[in-house]
Amino acid sequence: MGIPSVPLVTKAFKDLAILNAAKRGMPHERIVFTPHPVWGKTPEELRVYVDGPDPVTGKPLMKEVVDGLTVPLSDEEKKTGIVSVSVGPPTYTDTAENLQDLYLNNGYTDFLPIVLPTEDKVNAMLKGTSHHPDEVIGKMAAGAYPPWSYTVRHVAASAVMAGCRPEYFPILLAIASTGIASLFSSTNSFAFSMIINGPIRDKLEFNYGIGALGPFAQANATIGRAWTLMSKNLGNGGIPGDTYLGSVGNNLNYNNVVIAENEEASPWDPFHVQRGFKKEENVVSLFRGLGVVPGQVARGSSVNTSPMFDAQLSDLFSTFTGFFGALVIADPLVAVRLKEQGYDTKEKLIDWLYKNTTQTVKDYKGRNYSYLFEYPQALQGVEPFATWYKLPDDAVIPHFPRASSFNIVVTGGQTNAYPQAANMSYGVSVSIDKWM
Amino acid sequence: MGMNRRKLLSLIGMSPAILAGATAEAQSKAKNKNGRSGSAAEVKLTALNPRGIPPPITLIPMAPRLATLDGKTVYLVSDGFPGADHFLDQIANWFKKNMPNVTTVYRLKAGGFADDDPKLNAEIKEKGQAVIMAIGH
Amino acid sequence: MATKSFADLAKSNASKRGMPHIRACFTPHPVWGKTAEQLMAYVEGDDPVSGKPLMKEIIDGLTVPLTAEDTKTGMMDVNVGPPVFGPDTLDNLQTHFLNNGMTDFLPVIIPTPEKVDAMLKGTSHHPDEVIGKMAAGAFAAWTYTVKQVAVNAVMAGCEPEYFPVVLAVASSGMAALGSSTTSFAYSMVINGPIRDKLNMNYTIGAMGPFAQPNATIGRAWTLVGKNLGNGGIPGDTYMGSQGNNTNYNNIVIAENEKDSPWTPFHVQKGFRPEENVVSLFSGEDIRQGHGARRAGVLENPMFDDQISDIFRTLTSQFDALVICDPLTVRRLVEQGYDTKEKLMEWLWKNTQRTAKDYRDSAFVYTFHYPRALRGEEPYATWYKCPEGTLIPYWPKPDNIVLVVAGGQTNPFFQVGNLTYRVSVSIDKWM
Amino acid sequence: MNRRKLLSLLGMSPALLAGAELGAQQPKAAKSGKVPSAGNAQFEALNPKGSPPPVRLIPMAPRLNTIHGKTIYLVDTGFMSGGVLLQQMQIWFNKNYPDVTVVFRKKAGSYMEDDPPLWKEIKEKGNAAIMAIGH
Repeated sequence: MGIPSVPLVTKAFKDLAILNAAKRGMPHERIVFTPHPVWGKTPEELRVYVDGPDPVTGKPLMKEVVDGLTVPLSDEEKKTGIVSVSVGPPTYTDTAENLQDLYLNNGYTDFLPIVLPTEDKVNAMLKGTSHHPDEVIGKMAAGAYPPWSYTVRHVAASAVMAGCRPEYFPILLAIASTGIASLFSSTNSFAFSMIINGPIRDKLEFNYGIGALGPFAQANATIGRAWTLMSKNLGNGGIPGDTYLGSVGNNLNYNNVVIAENEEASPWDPFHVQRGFKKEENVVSLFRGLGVVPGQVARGSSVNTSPMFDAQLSDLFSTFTGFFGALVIADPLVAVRLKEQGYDTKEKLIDWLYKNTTQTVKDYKGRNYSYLFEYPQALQGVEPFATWYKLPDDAVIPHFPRASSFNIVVTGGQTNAYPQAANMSYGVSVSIDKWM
Repeated sequence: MGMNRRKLLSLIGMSPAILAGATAEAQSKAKNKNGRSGSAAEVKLTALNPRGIPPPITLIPMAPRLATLDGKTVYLVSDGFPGADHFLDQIANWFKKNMPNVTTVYRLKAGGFADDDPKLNAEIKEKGQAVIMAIGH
Repeated sequence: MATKSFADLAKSNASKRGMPHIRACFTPHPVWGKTAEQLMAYVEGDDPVSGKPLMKEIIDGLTVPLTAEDTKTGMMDVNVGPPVFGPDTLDNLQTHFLNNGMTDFLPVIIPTPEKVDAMLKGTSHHPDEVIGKMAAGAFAAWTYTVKQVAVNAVMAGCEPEYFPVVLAVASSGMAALGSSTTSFAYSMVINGPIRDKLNMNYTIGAMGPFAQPNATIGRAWTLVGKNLGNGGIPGDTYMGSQGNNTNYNNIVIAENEKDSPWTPFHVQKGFRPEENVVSLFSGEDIRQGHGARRAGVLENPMFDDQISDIFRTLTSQFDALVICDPLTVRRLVEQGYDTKEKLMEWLWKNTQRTAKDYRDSAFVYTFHYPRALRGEEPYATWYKCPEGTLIPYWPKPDNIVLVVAGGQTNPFFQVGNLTYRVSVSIDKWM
Repeated sequence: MNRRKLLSLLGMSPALLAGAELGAQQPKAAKSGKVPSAGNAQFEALNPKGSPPPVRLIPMAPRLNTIHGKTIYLVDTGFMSGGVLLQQMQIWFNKNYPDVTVVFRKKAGSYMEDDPPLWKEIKEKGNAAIMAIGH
């Protein structure tokens, strides 16, 4: 901007602030730190912050602020030019045991054992696609950072490490090509999910029966895991304090909720057909949000002999934040029962859920997310938030901004009629065939 | 997170002298394991570095400092996080008490906390000489 | 006569109980939710497994004379294969473990004799000491030794220093991957100095894939459940219709005792602060608090209200495990909750619902109603009182567990519909 | 899966090596043949399995020569709508086997709990039992 300025950052973001400034070209920016948090403090308490020391340097805060704006620049601070960033040597040679420790200590893994990406293993993986190993296929930034780029061979290394077979490689390339990382940096602890559709589900022996979301098939286990390894190695994500700031963390980041749709037992169109793909196409669809919740917790979910799953799902969704979408993960038994209730298409159920999952404006305004992210949009006239914020407190409004907030997928082994639901939004669908 | 700046910069491979390989200091409890026995375990393998390609960084020179704040106008900018406004009020009070001839102007940056605000930037360039911006939670 | 989905389970259960040739027959699945007419069609129709008319099979089952096989007595050993596989290449061994259902389908460290011996150095207990019994389903508990646990700890990627924690978990006999048509979640809370000795992560990303002990100890519990408790065989000893994604790591939580003003969880359970303890939980799931309603004013959030609001969505069949970031705890202390007990009391008293909602909620009919009939309190009262009466979610404040974990980047909390089961001393297994 | 396959799975049939692998996870062809250079070193690995208890065989009760004139107990374990299914079976017996006495009983406790008084009653007054299990 050409104007001397001093960022005042709360202490918890010390490393992040220094690294971010450096990545954007100002490694010596004069950053002043305050105690953390500021949120929820009274004016008197904040006065003590201002009169007190910078908790990182120990020097008086305001002295650092004034000096930051007035002490003449050093040579370092005036430097221009381009600095390249090194990621270490192209290969490592050591015993298998020492390499496992080296990859772990370098932050290349999810801290579980990997298959070492030897030349032979990577070349075997590369046979899983017709694309050239050096083709640059995407850009990925695990948050608001300058994105890294990567080649087919880079994706192959992470795929080998995760334990994938070469036949799985096209799915990983499809995911990598979206540039979406599964370890997105925010103080929130986000969860991610992928839906797999098409004949590839059987070709690769995905599990969409009993234990569909659990550790019961190689394709489900390793493809989900590979997404986390790719986010770390290709997008520089997952470095606590630098590119990962999820305060409490999310246990779903280990496998990223891989859902192969049980198209055979479902009474409805498969998910990818709803998105405009042909039934015989192989497609992976990505989701982002907060987590997965089982349906048994919904009100009225057991006693009556003819369970009303639409009402149960609506009750479940009333506990979600409308900032993210609502993904119904229905066991085939639930889907068949819903069809018997009259929902012969996914669209009909989505329409009913959108209209019947409601909240008062007062409740809506009381939710953190709406103030931080939707109120600014309301001020700029973005609907439906602009209207919602003008309505009286007791007015009843939908819990989710649009019908498109809802999505439905069918998976499970029909041992019991339970739905699950994810507070997750649909991101993108990508053809897998393109990467064969 | 007690890393000093130099160590942090080396972390992301910034300082040409130090080979970084993004070794997150916090994670690398370099365990010296090669003492382990086992004959077949001595077989050496070569494995690929899985990292992608980080973008080069264009250095931005910092703006020249002011000789003094006396008589200057300092913009106090909040990125919108809850409590930032109260905090910047206290900064304004401090200036009023300790440097009365510094003019402070409070502004809330438009949009979400990661959005830019060209209109505000233009105003500051025109009417202000310095900026203090509050970021965090 | 079982419904079709349980065909494999019925046969294998009967075999494990001693009657491999039981004459089981099957109806279509499900029965739940079907009308009388639909169920009459089941009776008059065919057994979907054998294809023969159902009633003919039933009558034959009761009348066709027994064979010699049917009347055999005596004991029959169950074979689990040779004590050692190979010698073979690492790749072939990795494939063998995967194809024989001995892994969670992710790469394992091959348990060579050297690696297992190194792991055994992590404990003073003798390798052949039998340390527990575990049954994935409700029968046929398998037993296991320190050495057999060590094999699974190696496979999971554990270091020898983690072994006492894995032994403590295995000694509880509580199976991860327990078998039910509900897809259960599991969690372990770890307290004591061992958290720092092993470099466990209890700050930023505490519950995510950011530290070796958190990742591998949680995973070991799943491998122990599969290999030592014979669990995790879909259709046989695992029946979870949709499965639970947290079964990969089993939600390992090291409590952030340093940044917490409250007593650590193990001290609440009677252990001394310097003791190392692992506490085990099981139940439905874990969710985030973002959907909470009564958030109070944004400036100073009322986290007691928010937690109670999320409780509203839980089932009474399982208790509540609340994980608070230290910033959330600091705010709660400012609201007056200077001890965990005060907040547990407030939450228990202020999270209520009508008796009707309670009786409608899942599992209650199956598990609480029989106890109410036997006069067991508070279930007996909860079933007798009028539908509109407001009753608490759980019998007492102790059903609510509070644990502190997180890196203070923002005041968040997560809630697990998980029940505390047992605490086990880790020191005992050093 | 047929019974023989299931029994072999459990290691019940002494002849077969079990290792508890499932039909669904068909043993994939071991990746023999091209073995990576440094990877041809040979290792041994320990079997991670625990020790299953031996199984005490229970001989099945002798069959009835006929069900005509007999008393059959229909036992509902209490799962949702299980009783409705057995009531239909009762109607079927009344229509097709009028001389068979059918007694409907609900087992006490949740579906895993035992009910000794009921077993005793069936032994005394019944000749056969049909129990409904499932969802």
